[in-house]
Amino acid sequence: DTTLTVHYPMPGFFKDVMDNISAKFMEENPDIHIEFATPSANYEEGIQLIMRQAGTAAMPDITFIGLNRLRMLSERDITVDLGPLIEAEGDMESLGFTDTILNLARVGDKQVGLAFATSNPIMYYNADLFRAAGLDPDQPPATWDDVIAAAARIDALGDGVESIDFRWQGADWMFSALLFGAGGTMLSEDETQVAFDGPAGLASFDLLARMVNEGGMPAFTEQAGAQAFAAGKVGFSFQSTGALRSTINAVGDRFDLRTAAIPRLDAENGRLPTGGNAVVILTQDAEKQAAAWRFAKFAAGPYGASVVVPGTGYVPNNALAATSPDYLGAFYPENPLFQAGLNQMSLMVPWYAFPGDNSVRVTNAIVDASAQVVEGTATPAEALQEAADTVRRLLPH
Amino acid sequence: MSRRPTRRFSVARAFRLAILIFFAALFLAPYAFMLSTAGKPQSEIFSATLNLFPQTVSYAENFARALSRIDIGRLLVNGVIVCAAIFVVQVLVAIPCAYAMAKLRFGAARVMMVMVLLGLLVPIHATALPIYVGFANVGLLNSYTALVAPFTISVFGIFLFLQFFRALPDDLIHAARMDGMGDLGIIARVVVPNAWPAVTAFAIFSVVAHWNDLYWPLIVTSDQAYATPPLGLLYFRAAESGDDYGALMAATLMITLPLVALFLLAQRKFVEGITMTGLKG
Amino acid sequence: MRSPPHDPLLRRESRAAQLLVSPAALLFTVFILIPLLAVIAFSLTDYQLGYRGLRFVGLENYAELWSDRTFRRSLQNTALYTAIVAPLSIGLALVLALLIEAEPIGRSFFRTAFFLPVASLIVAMATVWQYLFHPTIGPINAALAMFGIAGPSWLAKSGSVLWSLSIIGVWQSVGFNLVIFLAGLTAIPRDLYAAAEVDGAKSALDRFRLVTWPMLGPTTLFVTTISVINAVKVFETVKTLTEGGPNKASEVLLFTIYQEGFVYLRVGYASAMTVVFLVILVGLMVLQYRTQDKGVHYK
Amino acid sequence: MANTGHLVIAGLRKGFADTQVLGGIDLQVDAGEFIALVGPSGCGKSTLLRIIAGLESADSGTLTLDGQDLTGLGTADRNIAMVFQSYALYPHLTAGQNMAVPLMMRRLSALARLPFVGAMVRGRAAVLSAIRAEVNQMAETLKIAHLLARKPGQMSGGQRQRVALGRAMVRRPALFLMDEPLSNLDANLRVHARGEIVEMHRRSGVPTLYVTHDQAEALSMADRVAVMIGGAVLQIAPPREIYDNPTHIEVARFIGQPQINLIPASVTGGTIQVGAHIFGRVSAPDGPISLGIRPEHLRPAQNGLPAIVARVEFLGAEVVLHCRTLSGAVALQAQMPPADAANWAAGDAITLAAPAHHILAFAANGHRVTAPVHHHA
Amino acid sequence: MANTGHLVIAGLRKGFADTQVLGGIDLQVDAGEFIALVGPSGCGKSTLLRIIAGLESADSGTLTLDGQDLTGLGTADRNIAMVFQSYALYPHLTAGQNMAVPLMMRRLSALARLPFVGAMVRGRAAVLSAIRAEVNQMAETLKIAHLLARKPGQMSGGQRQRVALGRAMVRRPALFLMDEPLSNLDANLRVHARGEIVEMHRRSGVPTLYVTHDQAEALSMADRVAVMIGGAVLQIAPPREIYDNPTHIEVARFIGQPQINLIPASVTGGTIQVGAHIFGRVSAPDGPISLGIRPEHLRPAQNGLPAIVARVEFLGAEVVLHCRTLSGAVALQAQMPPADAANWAAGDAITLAAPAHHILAFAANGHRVTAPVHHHA
Ligand SMILES: Nc1ncnc2c1ncn2[C@@H]1O[C@H](COP(=O)(O)OP(=O)(O)OP(=O)(O)O)[C@@H](O)[C@H]1O
Ligand SMILES: Nc1ncnc2c1ncn2[C@@H]1O[C@H](COP(=O)(O)OP(=O)(O)OP(=O)(O)O)[C@@H](O)[C@H]1O
Ligand SMILES: [Mg+2]
Ligand SMILES: [Mg+2]
Repeated sequence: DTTLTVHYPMPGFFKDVMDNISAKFMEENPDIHIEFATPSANYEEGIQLIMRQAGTAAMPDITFIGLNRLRMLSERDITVDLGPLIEAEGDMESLGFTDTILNLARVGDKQVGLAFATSNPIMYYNADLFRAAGLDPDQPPATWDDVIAAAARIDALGDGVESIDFRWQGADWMFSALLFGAGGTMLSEDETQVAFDGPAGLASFDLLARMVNEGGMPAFTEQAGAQAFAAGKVGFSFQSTGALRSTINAVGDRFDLRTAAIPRLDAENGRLPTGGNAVVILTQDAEKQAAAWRFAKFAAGPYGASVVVPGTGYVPNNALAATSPDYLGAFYPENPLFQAGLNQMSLMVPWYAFPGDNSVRVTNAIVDASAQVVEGTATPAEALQEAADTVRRLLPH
Repeated sequence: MSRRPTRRFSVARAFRLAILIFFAALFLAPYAFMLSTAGKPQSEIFSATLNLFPQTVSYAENFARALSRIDIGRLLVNGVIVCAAIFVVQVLVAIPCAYAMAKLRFGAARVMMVMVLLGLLVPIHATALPIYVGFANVGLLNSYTALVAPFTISVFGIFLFLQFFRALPDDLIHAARMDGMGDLGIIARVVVPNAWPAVTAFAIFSVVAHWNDLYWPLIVTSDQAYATPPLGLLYFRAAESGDDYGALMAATLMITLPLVALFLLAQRKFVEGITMTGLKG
Repeated sequence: MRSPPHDPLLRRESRAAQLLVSPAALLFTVFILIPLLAVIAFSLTDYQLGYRGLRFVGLENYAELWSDRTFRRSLQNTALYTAIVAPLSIGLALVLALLIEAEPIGRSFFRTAFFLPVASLIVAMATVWQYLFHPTIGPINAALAMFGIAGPSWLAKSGSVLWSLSIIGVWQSVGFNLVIFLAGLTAIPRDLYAAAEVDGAKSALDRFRLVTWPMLGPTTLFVTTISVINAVKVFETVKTLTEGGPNKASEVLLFTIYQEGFVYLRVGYASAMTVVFLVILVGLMVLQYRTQDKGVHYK
Repeated sequence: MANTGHLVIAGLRKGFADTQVLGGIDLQVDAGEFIALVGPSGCGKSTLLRIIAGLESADSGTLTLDGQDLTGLGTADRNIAMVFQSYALYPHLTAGQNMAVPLMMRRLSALARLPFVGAMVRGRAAVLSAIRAEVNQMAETLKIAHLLARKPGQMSGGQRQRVALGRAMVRRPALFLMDEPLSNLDANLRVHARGEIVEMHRRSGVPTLYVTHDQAEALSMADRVAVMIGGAVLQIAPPREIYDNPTHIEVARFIGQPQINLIPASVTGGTIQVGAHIFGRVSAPDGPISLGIRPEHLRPAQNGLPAIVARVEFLGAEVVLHCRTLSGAVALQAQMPPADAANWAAGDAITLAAPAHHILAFAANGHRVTAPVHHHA
Repeated sequence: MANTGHLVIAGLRKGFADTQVLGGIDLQVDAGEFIALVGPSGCGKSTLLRIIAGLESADSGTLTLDGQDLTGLGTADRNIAMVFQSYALYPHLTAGQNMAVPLMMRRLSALARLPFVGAMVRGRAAVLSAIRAEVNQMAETLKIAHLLARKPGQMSGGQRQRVALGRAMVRRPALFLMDEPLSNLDANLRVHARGEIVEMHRRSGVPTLYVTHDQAEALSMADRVAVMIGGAVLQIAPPREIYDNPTHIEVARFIGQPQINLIPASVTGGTIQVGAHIFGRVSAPDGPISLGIRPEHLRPAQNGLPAIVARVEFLGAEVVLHCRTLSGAVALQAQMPPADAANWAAGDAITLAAPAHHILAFAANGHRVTAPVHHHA
């Protein structure tokens, strides 16, 4: 018998899902026993833990790493390259792992992991507040200008009602949503030059500033925003589809929750970042590796997806799961809130992972710049300039 | 201040009491909300109206949910094991050391004093990295040893006992010697039995500090089997993505309660201990 | 106390003492001294967690600290936080201790009420505070709204976040100071108050100035020392509530060190910060003992 | 002198929780008088002093000083100074500052006493220099001028005691209260300090109520001695009177060192019998009686009370013969110059007698039997 | 009795940091003897006792007990018991347990003393019950049987003192050391306790070295008194000898209460002159001399030293006349029974004299002038 220690982040989203998957997996593979390490609160803490424990006895056998942090692990050579295993497996496509999907967890030419849960940013809105503000909840705004106009009307309701909760805190992901949506990129093609300080970046920050100035968006901490939205006190919330299930739970029947596509500044070329994580194998023990590979395939495979999607709100990362009636075929029609994310799948591009040792700092620099914009302590141009300067210093030379 | 406080009513007294009650209410407010939230259903918590008393009393539901989501029993047991082990070893190490420093003459006394003063300034945060690296190298991560070992030396404890022992009359030690006791005998039979106030005061400090410590357990444990109360709570908080406040508060209540009870039990001795240890200056 | 080496009594005593001290000395060496030296050693390298090798870089890390805006910000924030929390928690504790001491009833109730925050799990209480501080649905702003005041976005604005954390900090540390002050007050001889009254100190303020305050000198010094050290060591609330944000407005020393060491994984650099942090603490202590020599009267 | 000081205490009662400490005290301190209040530990002496000082309030009874009713007057408003057993000097102030405190409190306004603001109050400097001058003068008188800059921690017990005295005297109160001010000094110093306090009292003329539990102190210092036992003043009289004519057996027992010999006896038809021994005659009703004889009056005599010498205690100037009556029931102490005692050793049989006028008889209720005792010896 | 106890101290020296505390002490305590060691505070009495007990080590000199050299022997191994001024009772143990401690430590093996394991050691119960019996018996002797279950905090000073005595006595040591065991008691109790300690010493026969700074205690209790001043034993002799024939002016000054009168005088050709007054004759070399006269020997006389009465101090059994010579330079105290002093009041002129054989002369170096003084009066 083999025992695998599995570590995962964000138990808020994944605890039930993981319990479910591991139970089913152990049922199908009675020779393998799954044990969970204490989950980490978020992707950053998850990767820290793995880095700290790398090479020690405490290191788990399998972990789930944020898609933008795979590069860090890979550069430090902590993970097992799945390439040979995939090769041995032969036909991955039949299991639902298309090349696009495998690509999400590939760094360079190394297959670091298998994408487990993927998400994209969507718009959540409070239909009751829409109605109160004289807006039509069935016609959600499709452009950012419309969003800001609607937000201004919701903000005018008073009585502690806020307009927008745009989840710029914590990571650069929602900034990417604006930047990619405006057709921009983080760095130049060869990854030597900063590119987010171009027009697309400026437009993104300008938009953020308009949300505050024209749309009346307040400064929220991450949790305060979520709570206020759940309390029915916020009109719009822009964040990952991954939070859908927990939002639904938190809202209960307090108000009429709706979702819609997130607008893009450039409707033509705009793309959206892929959030989520990939299952990564860490163990160097051959026997454990074999078992881990079975678990990785299972978790990232159609059954996993069929649990993850309804359990969280993530979009299916497995082609088979999305369509097969065995898995999610019947789910989407019955759960319209989940469709916003599904519909945007074609727009998903990888969450950009910065090269070098300082990638966490780089993302923090961008978050700090966003904070300055939201607080109005710097103009969008200044904030962007400062972030770009900082990032330039932090990139490997 | 000067006179023995009188029980008679006076304006000054009413004023004093009013201030005290006001501040006490302020200080207890978070607990009031904790208590009230632990009894509220989800729908009442995130409402914008200020209500201390739950409309629908849901203590049972919230406690049940908290108990089903995290293994509170395990957390409490771990907390007790870790705190007890730390405390016992700290006392076993600190008392002989403080006794020797207070009552015996030896060459290294000055060095020890400098070490104690230095040690008082070094928080675990400062030395966590190397200790972590060391523990990782010997494979001690995820063990009670890892949780306990770095705290077995309590410089603060030595300092506190030192102050206390200095106040013990030399004659008492001399009498014990004349009665035929060795140093260990003196410690066990004379010093410790008379050091209870100091031990109690130290117990409160030690247990409060380690029961509540988040930093170190967060670093050295990833196995839930060794989770201490704050880790469990942190995990629970994350697991509920900060939303299930009712259950969260119920869990918080269950984890806070033992310590509050401990303090209530020991508070008189505690204040006495502080008074007698010369901790006051 | 020089001991002539031939003195058998002193030799015996000294041997016994060394034996008794040795467990403490050993543990001190293993868990404080060696790690401390290791931190100093690390601070001279570019050691990174996750990588195996390391390189000696001399004082490079310290040089980088000098120009690190985050670190400077963190120093400023820590200083400000300490400057708010230490005096407030000492002052409030003293006032409350005097009131409790003067009041015959409810002593253990008040003592417990104010000490409770000290004994409570700060992670847990942080959750409560986060709720209390919530800008739209939190009780504090709701209460303020009743007086027609629009409450701030406590934890989310750089202008208010440090103050919010300070409120929690004061709430958390008053009880400890209070208990120590209570102990100090009980040790003041009653006769001195009687003498002060006989000498014509009519008002409570006179008696406070003539007796209480000077007699509490050593206590105040101790409380100040502990309060300052604890304020400089603020970490838990920042970690659980703000993660140093927004825009580094609540970045404090220990959090920055933690961030560098365990998040950015730059152990060498974090070690350099740690060394600076310790130097600051030692500096504060030396300062404290200087003032003690001047201002405090021991009997 | 402006301070005449005339304290009248009438019917003062005070109880704590469950015990009655003072059970109706009547006491008068006349202008210029020095009264020593003695009594065993715990009899309520300090409590009485604290009530007079206004530090404690009485349950009932009246207190007047120079005709003014003190009830309801705060401590600071009574013109009374007090010296404490612990001296209660402010440890953080120098001797000079300690002595200046009562003057500053009285002569400077609350505003002028504030740390920084005070310096700007008009006339403050003049007041301060006057105070300084008075303190210096008082220090000269008490011979502690050289100590003015020292803090209490740097002074010996005797020096502290003098500073405490100085602090009390410097403001010329209407009444002095002293609560065992010498009990923390060693024996030689104590004897010396007694003389100084008496001298100082004579010079200042301030009436003084002096509490002590040392009867030698009371006898040697006071104009009148008040003996307080069990919350009541049993006798108040000049020292010799108290010593020679105690009106109560408790007073006799408390005053005198070595203690008075108290011999249980019985009266039958006017004849006093101690055990089988016919002791003498007294005109008192039949019943038990106690005979009090001070050790220095008990002498070996041909025809006295038979006893056995148990121990000969040499004290330098005197020798005390510790004896027991033949039955062993009564211990007797006879004190005499060494020369007179040279013949006695432990185990000797002895007969002891005293001059009749030195024999005090006390009835069973403790009161003195006024009729004279006729001694057979 | 098995414990003969014969302590010989020779050439003992001890210094701390910068001060020489004991400067060569020679002292011998013979079997069954009770020696009182007196001296002013800080003269090194406690230090000497601590060295004998092995709590402190000497710089040089030898210590033997019953012929056995004590150097290098640990405190626990010396068969010596000590009673401390503070009693040093274990506050957490009852009186009975306190008294049992020294026996348990000596009679039970280390193993048998362990908390749980100990109970399983064979024979432990028997030893314990023997100890209990001995403690009870000792308690009977000291009349503290009813206190055995009380803790020190629940006892009065006198009771504690007896328990401390019991703890020291119960193990029948070869030598008793007592460091001012009575100084924490009040005067009456102290007098009483003196008798008890002497009695106990007589019964047990254990040689005792008793430290006190109270000369009355020393005189009344000891077989011999050793006066220690400035780190040296100036005289060791029976009480009367010490009192009547001090060999050194410091001994004379230290012993006797009220203190001996020391009158500075000068000798010229055998004639003693005090100021202008021709006092008497002595066969001593010319130069300054001090005349020592105890207050009880100084009496009003026709032809004595002229003086002025400054104060009449009434002490009950005696009166002390505080006088000053006409020049004011010398203070004189004369002690007499009240009857003899009845005629004197402050301000009176008086002439004082003493019997010649009670006048002690001391040379400038402090040593006694052995030649007798012939008084002119
Ligand atoms: N505040 C108080 N509460 C209760 N009892 C008190 C209080 N103050 C004094 N007593 C009691 O009153 C009695 C008299 O106390 P007081 O101090 O007046 O005695 P004293 O004659 O001064 O004794 P001593 O000679 O020991 O100083 C004692 O039995 C004491 O225990
Ligand atoms: N450990 C020590 N270090 C330095 N000096 C000491 C020490 N112990 C005692 N002394 C000094 O030695 C001298 C003698 O002290 P000791 O206690 O023997 O005096 P003592 O005769 O017992 O006095 P007392 O009658 O006050 O008890 C004192 O001056 C004291 O200050
Ligand atoms: Mg008193
Ligand atoms: Mg001594």
